[in-house]
Amino acid sequence: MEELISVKRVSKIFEDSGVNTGGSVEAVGKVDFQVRRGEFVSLLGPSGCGKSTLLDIVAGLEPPTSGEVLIAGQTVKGPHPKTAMVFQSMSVFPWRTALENVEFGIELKGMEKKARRERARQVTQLVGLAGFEDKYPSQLSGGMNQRLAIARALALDPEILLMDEPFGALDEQTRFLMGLELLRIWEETRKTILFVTHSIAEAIQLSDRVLVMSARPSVIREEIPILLPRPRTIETLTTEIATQIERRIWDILKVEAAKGMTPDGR
Amino acid sequence: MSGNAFRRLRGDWLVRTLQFFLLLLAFLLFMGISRVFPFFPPPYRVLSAAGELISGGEINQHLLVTLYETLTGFLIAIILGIWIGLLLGVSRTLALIFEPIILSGYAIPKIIFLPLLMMIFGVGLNSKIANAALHAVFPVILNTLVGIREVNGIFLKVARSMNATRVQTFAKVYFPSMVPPVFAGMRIGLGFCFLGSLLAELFEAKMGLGFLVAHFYNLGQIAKMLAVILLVFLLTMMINAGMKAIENRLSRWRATWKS
Amino acid sequence: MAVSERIKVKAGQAAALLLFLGVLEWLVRKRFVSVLVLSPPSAVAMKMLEDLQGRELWTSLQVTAMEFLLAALISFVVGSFFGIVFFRFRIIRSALEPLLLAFYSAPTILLYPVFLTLFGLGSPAVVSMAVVLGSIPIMVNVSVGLAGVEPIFVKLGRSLNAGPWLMFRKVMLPAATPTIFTGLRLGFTYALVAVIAVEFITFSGGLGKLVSWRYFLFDTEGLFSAIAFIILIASLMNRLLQRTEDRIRKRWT
Amino acid sequence: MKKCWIFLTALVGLLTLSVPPPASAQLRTVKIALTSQENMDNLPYFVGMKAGFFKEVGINLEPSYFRGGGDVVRGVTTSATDLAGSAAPSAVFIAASKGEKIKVISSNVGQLLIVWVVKANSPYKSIKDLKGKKVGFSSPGSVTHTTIQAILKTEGMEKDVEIVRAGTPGENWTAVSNGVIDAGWHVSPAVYNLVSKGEARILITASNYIKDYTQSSVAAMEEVIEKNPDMIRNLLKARAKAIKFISENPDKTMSIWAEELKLPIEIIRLAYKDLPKGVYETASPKPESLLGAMREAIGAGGMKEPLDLKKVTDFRFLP
Repeated sequence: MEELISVKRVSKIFEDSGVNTGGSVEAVGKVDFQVRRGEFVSLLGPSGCGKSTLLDIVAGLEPPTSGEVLIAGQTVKGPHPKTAMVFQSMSVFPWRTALENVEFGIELKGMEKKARRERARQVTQLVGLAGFEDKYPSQLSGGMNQRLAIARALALDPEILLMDEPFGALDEQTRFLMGLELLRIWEETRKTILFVTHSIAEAIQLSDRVLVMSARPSVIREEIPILLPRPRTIETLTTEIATQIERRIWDILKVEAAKGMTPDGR
Repeated sequence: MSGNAFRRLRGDWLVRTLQFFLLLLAFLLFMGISRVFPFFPPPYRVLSAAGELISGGEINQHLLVTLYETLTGFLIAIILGIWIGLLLGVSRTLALIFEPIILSGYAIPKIIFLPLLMMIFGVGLNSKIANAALHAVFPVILNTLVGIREVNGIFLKVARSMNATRVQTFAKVYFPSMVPPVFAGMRIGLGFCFLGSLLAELFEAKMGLGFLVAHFYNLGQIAKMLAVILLVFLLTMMINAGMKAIENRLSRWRATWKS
Repeated sequence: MAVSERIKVKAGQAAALLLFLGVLEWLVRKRFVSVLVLSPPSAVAMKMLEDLQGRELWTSLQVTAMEFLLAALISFVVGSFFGIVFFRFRIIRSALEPLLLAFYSAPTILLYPVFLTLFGLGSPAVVSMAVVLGSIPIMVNVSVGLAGVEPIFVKLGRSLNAGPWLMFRKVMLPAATPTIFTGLRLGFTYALVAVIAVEFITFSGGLGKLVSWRYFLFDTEGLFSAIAFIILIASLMNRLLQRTEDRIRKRWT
Repeated sequence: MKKCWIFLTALVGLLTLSVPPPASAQLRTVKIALTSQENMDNLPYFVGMKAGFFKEVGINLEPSYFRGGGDVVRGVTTSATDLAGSAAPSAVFIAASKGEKIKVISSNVGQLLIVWVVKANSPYKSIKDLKGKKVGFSSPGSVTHTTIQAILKTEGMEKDVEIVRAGTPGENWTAVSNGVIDAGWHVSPAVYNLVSKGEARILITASNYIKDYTQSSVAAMEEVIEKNPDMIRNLLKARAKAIKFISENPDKTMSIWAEELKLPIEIIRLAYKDLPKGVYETASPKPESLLGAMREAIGAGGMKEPLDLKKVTDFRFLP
């Protein structure tokens, strides 16, 4: 499987031109990692460790201060056509119906209306929202709206899905079910997924490999393969090996999370 | 009927009866005043005068003149207001400098500019239109500004992550989310437009509802004067209700979004 | 905002004002606009100085100030009274609110002949109309402020079994102060606008009358000078109220 | 900022064009500013229009009525009308003192006929009873304003009486009847209506105090005079004919007047009988009456020092 994303010595320093703090904030230290095609990799780290910034850099929304990101061998200058992003907070447009929201991306690309509608209907079914096409986001639950955000990304038929804590705002149970749903979609569509989260359980449940990140300025502390059989079910996730992996990740994160507790650390 | 539905119904019923009694009280108060002040006609004379004015058609051309002034002023206020609002929304420095000035616009009695407008635009209709536009432009500017600032940052990030062009970003993200606040500004603006043209007519005019109020007062026909004032109040309520209905329809998604 | 930015804003505003006045001066000097329509700012400035020394401005200012203070006081009393009544008796509020809001958006100034007859020409009519317009925002904000007090505070008060009067003075009032003060700011601002507007329409004395009087006397410079003074006074009062409100809000929230 | 100025000037242009003036076929439309309709000063124009004298000289006269002498002059200076038919000389001089190029081109009513009335049943028997009371006039700088101040000065009462701007005669009477003011100015013929119905009583007659006074004049902007001298000459000629018609055919005049003001004929007959001989003039006002008007205008605070009469009058077009 050839390398699809490779991040080379990327770092990010925010020249804080704001008046209050002054001085610069080093969000991302030196980060190197690769993601192969079809792989599900997650970036796990304490809150405020710059993992979202790193994802923005990979997505081309933020320029790195040093180092570079290659997608399919090309250096990333801006949002790359082969990638699509899913955000944490409610990012679906409230004034558009579910179907219109899914169409947003391909509408921008200028796809002809009939084909666009057909594609959107297909993807809406894929994420399990058949029958809700004409509802407004305000009439759907948080989980369903996140499915819409995923469908909107999938409609672009990207090779890579960059997901920034998409289920962060959901409760524990819904989050687990959405995780299973995402895995089903992932197996069906064979996309490459780079998934940012601060929940150890979620990282283990979903990914092939977990990149554990340090506190700010973040570096990759350790790369932990999740050698659990697929498809992941309650049983596979409660085996002895799973809890061992969890304990190992927790040992690393315990130190990092503590750093984030001091008052100035955001 | 569930508990609170019943309570709500009982509440409404009570409110309705209270409103009825208050109206009756007002009616009696009006009768009392008309006894104390011979100058004041009793309410039923005012209502019959109103009926006469409408059926006789005496009020029609004046109504048309005021509506013409209000709507033209409204059009100018919208164009100017949204344009300035966008200008301030886009450039932070302009906003920092001019927003406080516009905010203090609310505290200044704008009628004092009427003589200036009459000197520039003459004593004809144009000075009334200008006065209407001057009164209405402030809410339009401020609400447009609010509209731009309220656009959710995440939506812009989504658009950017999908390589939306500037035009696409404006048409598909800025515009839809600005419609409700800008329209609210227009509704308030229209009310001010109406006020602006009436005040200008009150001061110096040949035609219009404001002129009619002053004219009937001059002729001592107080019943007709109060009738015109009553019709103006009803007209304002109708305009406001109409605009509110359109506004709710326009932001149908917003109403559900908030609940 | 940091101090440096605030100075920059002030400088920007001063520059914008000077530019505007400069353009006006240029327009009039170059005969693009007749001197009878737009007096050059320099002439207006001189007239303003002359007014400051003269008696006419000060007597007018005295009349307007007296009318405004009276209207503000009565609006405060009337507004707070009805505000509390609205809060205590929810029925009355829902019955009267539609009427009040309609009254608020409608051109109440049109009723000036009615007020002229009931209260006579001059200050009584001006003050009464200003009270009508000034008391409504106070009424609404007092009732909204009291209703909006955090339930936790109310529970806390009740848990310390405070009597209704103590509860009102020690818990409800302090908690509702920011909203109530907004009501006062709006009420006083609209009262001042009403005072000057009614003076202008009914020619009954004060700064408003000064403007319309000078218009009729073809005294263009005097007209602009009166307008300038009104703008100064109104925006000064508005900024003062705004600053106090911001300080209250900062301490409260 | 530059873009904003271009936009604004274009906008103002658009606005002024939005109300085009109506054009009539062969007759030249002349918009004339007159004082409030019920004022006797306007009679020559009613007669001229109804009897067709203006049409004879190719003028389609279009009157617009203003509330006071001052407003009439402003109607001319803001070029909303072509000239003023019944303008208060004091207002003309005040405007001229502020730089307006407006000139008196003929007298209209050479004598002072305004009066102040009180409610018939009111306790006031003479002007002295008005101490501490409120007296109405039309608008600042007008005849009523300057005259009432002169009268109060001769009676030494200018400190004890509050003079109040109350607009047209109708407005003044409404204000008197609802107690807003105690005495209001009025003028023939409408005043006879109130007096004959026993509602009002005349308390002050201005002509008892001020002899030489041009109550209203014909005035126009210098620019308008230079551009169309024939129109001015024809208008004054037609006006002179109307004045001759007024004195020679009383019955027709009275019927025109009654129909125009919708007042009963008996009231109009009373008013017509009471009109002094030669009250309407097409002549240059007597210099001392113009100077009188100027003196009152200064007294009313409308202007600082007197103007040279030659600069504010132009009698070249009198027939």
